[in-house]
Amino acid sequence: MPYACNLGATHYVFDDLRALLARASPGRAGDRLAGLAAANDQERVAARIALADVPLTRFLEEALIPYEADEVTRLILDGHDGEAFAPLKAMTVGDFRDFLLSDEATTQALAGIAPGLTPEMAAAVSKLMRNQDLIAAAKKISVVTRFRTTIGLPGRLSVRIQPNHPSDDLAGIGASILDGLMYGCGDACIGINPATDSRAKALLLWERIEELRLRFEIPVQSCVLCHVTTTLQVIERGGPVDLVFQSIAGSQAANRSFGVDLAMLEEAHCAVRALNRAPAGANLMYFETGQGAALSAGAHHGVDQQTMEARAYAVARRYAPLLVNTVVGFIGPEYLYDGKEIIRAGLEDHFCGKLLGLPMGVDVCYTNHAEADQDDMDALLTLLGVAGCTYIMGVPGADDIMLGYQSTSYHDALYLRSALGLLPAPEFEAWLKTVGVMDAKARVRPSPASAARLLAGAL
Amino acid sequence: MPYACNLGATHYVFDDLRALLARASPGRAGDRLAGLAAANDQERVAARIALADVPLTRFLEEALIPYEADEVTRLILDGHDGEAFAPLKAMTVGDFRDFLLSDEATTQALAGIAPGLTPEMAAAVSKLMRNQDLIAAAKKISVVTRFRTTIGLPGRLSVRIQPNHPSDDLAGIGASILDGLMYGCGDACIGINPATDSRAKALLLWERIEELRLRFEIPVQSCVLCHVTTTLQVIERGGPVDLVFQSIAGSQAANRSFGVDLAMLEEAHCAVRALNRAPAGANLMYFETGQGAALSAGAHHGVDQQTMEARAYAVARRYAPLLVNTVVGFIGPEYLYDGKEIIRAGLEDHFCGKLLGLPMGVDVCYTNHAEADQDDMDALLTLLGVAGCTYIMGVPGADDIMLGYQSTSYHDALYLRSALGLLPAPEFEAWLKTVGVMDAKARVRPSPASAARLLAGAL
Amino acid sequence: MPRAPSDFWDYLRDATPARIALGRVGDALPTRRVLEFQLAHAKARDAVETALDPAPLLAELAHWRPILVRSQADDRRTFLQRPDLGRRLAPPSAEALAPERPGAYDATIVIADGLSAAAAQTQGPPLCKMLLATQGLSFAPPVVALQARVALGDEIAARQGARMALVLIGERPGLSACDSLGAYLTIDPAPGATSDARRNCVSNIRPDGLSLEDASRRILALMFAARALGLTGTELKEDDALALEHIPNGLVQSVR
Amino acid sequence: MPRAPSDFWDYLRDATPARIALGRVGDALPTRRVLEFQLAHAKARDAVETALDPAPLLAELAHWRPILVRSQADDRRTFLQRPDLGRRLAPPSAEALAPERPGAYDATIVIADGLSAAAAQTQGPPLCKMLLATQGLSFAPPVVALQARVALGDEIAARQGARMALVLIGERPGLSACDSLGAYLTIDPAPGATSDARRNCVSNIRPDGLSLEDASRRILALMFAARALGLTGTELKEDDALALEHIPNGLVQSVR
Ligand code: B12
Ligand code: B12
Repeated sequence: MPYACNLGATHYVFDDLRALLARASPGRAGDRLAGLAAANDQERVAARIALADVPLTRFLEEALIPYEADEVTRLILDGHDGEAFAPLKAMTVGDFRDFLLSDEATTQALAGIAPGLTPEMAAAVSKLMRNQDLIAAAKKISVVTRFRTTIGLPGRLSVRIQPNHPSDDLAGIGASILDGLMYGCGDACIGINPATDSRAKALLLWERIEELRLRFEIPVQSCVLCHVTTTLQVIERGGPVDLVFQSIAGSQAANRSFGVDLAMLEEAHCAVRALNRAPAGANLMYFETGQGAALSAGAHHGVDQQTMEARAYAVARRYAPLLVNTVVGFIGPEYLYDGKEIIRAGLEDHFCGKLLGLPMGVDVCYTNHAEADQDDMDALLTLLGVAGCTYIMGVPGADDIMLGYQSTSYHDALYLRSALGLLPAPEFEAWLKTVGVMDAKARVRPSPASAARLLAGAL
Repeated sequence: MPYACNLGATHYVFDDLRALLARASPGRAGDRLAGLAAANDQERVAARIALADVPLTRFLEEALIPYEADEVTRLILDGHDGEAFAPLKAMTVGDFRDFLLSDEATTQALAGIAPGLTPEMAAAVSKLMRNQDLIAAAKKISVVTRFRTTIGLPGRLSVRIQPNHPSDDLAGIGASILDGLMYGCGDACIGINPATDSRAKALLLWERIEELRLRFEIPVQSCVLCHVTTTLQVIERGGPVDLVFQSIAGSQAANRSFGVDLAMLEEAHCAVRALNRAPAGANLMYFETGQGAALSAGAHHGVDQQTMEARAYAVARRYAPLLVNTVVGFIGPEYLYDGKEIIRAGLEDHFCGKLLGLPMGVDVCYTNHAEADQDDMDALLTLLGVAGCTYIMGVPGADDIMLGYQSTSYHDALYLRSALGLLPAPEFEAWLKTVGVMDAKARVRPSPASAARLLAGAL
Repeated sequence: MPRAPSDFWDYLRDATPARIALGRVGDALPTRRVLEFQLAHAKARDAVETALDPAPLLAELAHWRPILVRSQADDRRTFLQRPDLGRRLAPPSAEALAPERPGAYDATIVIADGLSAAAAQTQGPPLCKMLLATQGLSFAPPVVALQARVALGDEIAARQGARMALVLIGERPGLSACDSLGAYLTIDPAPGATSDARRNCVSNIRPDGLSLEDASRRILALMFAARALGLTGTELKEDDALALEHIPNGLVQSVR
Repeated sequence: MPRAPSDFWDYLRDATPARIALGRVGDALPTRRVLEFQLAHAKARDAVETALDPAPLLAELAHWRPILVRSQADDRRTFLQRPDLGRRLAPPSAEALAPERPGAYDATIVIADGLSAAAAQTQGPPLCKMLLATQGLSFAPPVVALQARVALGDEIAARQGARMALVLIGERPGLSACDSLGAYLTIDPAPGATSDARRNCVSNIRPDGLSLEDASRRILALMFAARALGLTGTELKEDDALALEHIPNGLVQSVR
């Protein structure tokens, strides 16, 4: 169905919802690469004006990727909760933005509508929102998940320790973990990206985290971010797997390019649940997403990259994950060109993910081929803190020596927590105080004794 | 004196402190225009490494603009407070950054050193600071000023109402003021930029604000931002002048191009004090600054624009102003090219101004010839909120219909206050509650009755 | 009689073209307003890029034998990034302005694109003609200047032997007006070295701002006063200019 | 014996090249660390821009009659912004690869600049030579590819009649290593349509990461297994490859 808008003498027509959404998106490299971006600012505004008038129900009628051809579309439409959607039934996309920012959209109301939202609705409304809207609305949304720590409580910010090593050296990884703990990080999870995709190595890494966790009685959960098929093999071999990780994307074909499908994720979810390592009702999955992945795999079906990203969240929420994060600047300038595009995308992803009910974290990051630097990351990091981001990465010195990119450092986490008065997850906070890493004023100022104790344990 | 740094095989030499500071500055249009910027990133880092090792005392020895030729230099050096400087005497610029971010640099300690700092020291250290450092350090600094409202208290954010009109129409300006009051703005001041530079018109405008203030008993101060010579004439004619405004810059020649000098500012300060409109000890001046002004006037003496800007703060602080703000994106892309440069400069200016003891506000803004948009402004606005910015502008719909640029709107002020839990100045907060513009939860939600009352008064 | 609340909002809205009474959703602007703003922004950005078409200007001023000049900024990109170049005449243009003895004329009028070609295009010719028609001031042939900054007028006036430079220049486009003209008057300009403090400015000349009539009266008052007193800038106030006796009488009356 | 605290920090620092034990000022990094980081960033950015010099590579591999090809991305800027072009052979290069019957070789090795010319330049030739020297696998003439992405290997292999594409490609430069090589193995590639899930990857090949010896053993294990099983990708695990019997014996031992 075509959509149209007149601006003065110019008549803009958008062939279908896909085209309309793409043209309405703020400018970014991936959409330009895909030939989907608006030709100029006026066309972009025209698309937004037309989009503002589209009824939300339209998104239930016009699938962006055909139902028959794509299991993600089927997941979205079959899983749609009509009852939760009821309060929004009469709204256009423009109304929806107004609602989200209104006083009626309380934390509770927003939690109520989440199951009634499709990712396309979230993506659409985000395109009408300024950065401040994305922050203000996200701030109101609360998504709380649990394993050994409780993640996403108001006033809290969790951090994943990401202690990677280019040859998966156990001592090296252990040293990075200890360093991170001493900065009060780790309450989201301790998650290692292994350089090799070997289940033998993955098993060793999992055992290493388990051992540390037990030795110091740290309330934390472990993850090794190998391919889900590898993790399944580790589980089969009795590995101490807390969280199953997988990169996911917004179409069946894109997931296939990652070597996964919904059934496989389901299988993994069941397998890890069967390990019974977590309290009842705990969340057991960890997903990563990122704008551009589907396009890079040629699996975007003419849909803009931000909408594709939101569709990945529909995949994620099916498995009630403990953690989801967008690796926003990770893939590179081919998809998000510079600091400005990364900042915008980070806020969009965070907002859309939370709106859909996910515990959203953001890997605030950039690569060395992008036009970005630490100043841009400081900006995005701070904005996400204000927006109530669930968790961020903690990488030693912000430099991931294995993945070749810059993320947030342990220091960045300290900065953000103190600039905004945020605390770690409560269980982890208690632990930090017990071991003397956190002082009575809840500042991370490890006493020499505590440092010595932790470090001695490491040797 | 030359400064040097070796990076691998390359030997970098910087002829003097001016060159060193300029090359160490983050990239920006004005410095490129002036031929002062580093040629590439490596040279920039080399300059920073060399700068980090420069003792702070060096800035007392090597004037960037000759003492004999420039009254601003004389003001800086003659007014330097050696006692306040004592704790910093042994520090290099690099040490100084470390100190500023350390736990020793408490609010009190920072207040103590302010008179011992020259603007060049502030500019120098800011060049070694990331955006997050600029935020974290500024956040710790408290500068409180007073007239009818108390400005700069922790947890507060004030707003200037900027109700400009292209033909200075009194009814139009009055309508914009009322609109602003209804959004809880105005506690910094009500400040009109007149389109004409006529003292007759300025007088009328001042009387208009006075009348509104008295009618509604608003704790607010008035300002008409004409040239100081015009304001002096209005004062002579008995106009109800609360604040004397003037644009200032960082060199004698640049101030001359603005038609002012230190003596003239002194005269104005005395004249307005003599009006006795303010409680004893109140602050009576309002200054605006902005990176690029000196260069645009050919009065930068080969000094980079950010350092020139900091020198303007030395001028400002001599007159104990109630308000100072940098119009950061106002002058245009000739000096700050895009959103990234504007964001960086805004944080630098805010930090340097506060460090030097000024009640810094920021005109978070951009022009239509710059590469920037509302998303960039949302970012800068939010970052400044976290950094503890004293006040921002409130322009109807963010669109200044007379000055031709986009600043922050009344809505933006609401956003920022609620995103960060900030309140207006206490006297103004009390007034807002009395008139029913603010509800019991301190949210700006004017009751219909209060709106009607205020508006009726306007007719 | 007290008005109903909605009337008040209407009253406010009618009182000014400023974006007041926009409404709210929570703390934010309603969607419609956000989109209006974005459209205005897109248009204003286009306005910056628009080029001045000198032909109609030259045609309209043909009677006064206008001269077309360019600054050293070759194109719009350069103009925006190199204000220094926008303040200097391109060598061929400098030559085109036959050097005259200093004081040959009281003034020269320069219509300059500045940051808004639309302002120069629409407001420039009528205002220029109103001024040129004034009795009692001698004018050099008017100049149309491309990619020009205010200070370009200094060099033009010096070359034309005009004592005063009056530059009618496109002010930067705002969201609500893309065609606002500024008039900058400078006496005895020193090319390359005139301080802005030595200029007077009459700003916001456009239908919704200062009318052409009002603007021309103010400008002329300033010009007469400037010639009489030998100064422009912060020392010359519009109020005093309008009060000065030497100014043709009808002029003053109609301003106040 | 308990160690003194400073020893602990040294221990930590020695355990990994990661930036740990950096110290703190308040919550922040000390100035020295901030500047070190910025210098590393400036260098890494330069590394991205550096071009591969094919001459020494071609010379070193002369014995195997290497072929130089380019992708459709003409220069570095284009390469960075158009990954699609980096995945397609420029027409002259396509022609230079004389079409061979499918299955003419077991594999072809492509040394590709990718995001780090330095990695291809330094790690590429020795690793390539170790692999080419392997008994039991037949190799097409090796290819040096400029402005290349991983998927460019698919088209190269297809044209060369090689069943497997092994692309040795410069991984994006990080702050601590600018010369890290990744090896991507794909069996029966479908040019323009190979899913990444159908590839195997051996990553972080460089002195501080995976040594050349270790890398070549892992890659060869994967290649033998791939040929035997007719598959690469998520279904082929390194562990299983290393355990497979068909792999020359010495190889496996030395990996585990
Ligand atoms: C960028 C990147 C990604 C991006 C790729 C998107 C893109 N368009 O570039 C994203 C985030 C999507 C990604 C996803 C995954 N990645 Co990855 N990725 C990288 C990274 C950081 C850089 C790659 C690079 O510079 N390539 C060079 C450029 C020039 O080549 P290119 O043609 O532009 O890029 C292609 C390849 O990089 C390829 N690719 C990317 N990741 C992977 C992983 C595998 C197993 C394969 C076969 C291909 C592949 O996708 C790109 C597009 O075709 C490397 C780490 C490193 N230091 O190199 C890890 C790395 C290659 N990825 C890895 C893994 C495990 C994955 C995942 C399987 C994780 C998961 N559990 O789902 C997924 C799925 C990969 C797939 N099958 O597509 C591992 C591989 C380990 C191994 N030895 O097998 C690495 C080494 C990192 C790690 N240790 O965790 N990845
Ligand atoms: C940009 C600007 C500035 C910038 C100029 C820096 C720069 N390099 O561009 C800054 C912030 C420094 C500035 C300062 C002041 N400005 Co101013 N400024 C403007 C603005 C918004 C745009 C001008 C424009 O687009 N010019 C067109 C471009 C193409 O020309 P340009 O050659 O690039 O720019 C030159 C002129 O704009 C000139 N200029 C700028 N402001 C002023 C003011 C006066 C009185 C003069 C003579 C010249 C002048 O400086 C520029 C460099 O030479 C106008 C408002 C408007 N809507 O136009 C007000 C405006 C011209 N400024 C105004 C005023 C009052 C001032 C100040 C005197 C304020 C004060 N109390 O100190 C100071 C000092 C001016 C001076 N003597 O230099 C008034 C003038 C009122 C009047 N009728 O006299 C205006 C109309 C705004 C207002 N109503 O408040 N200004």
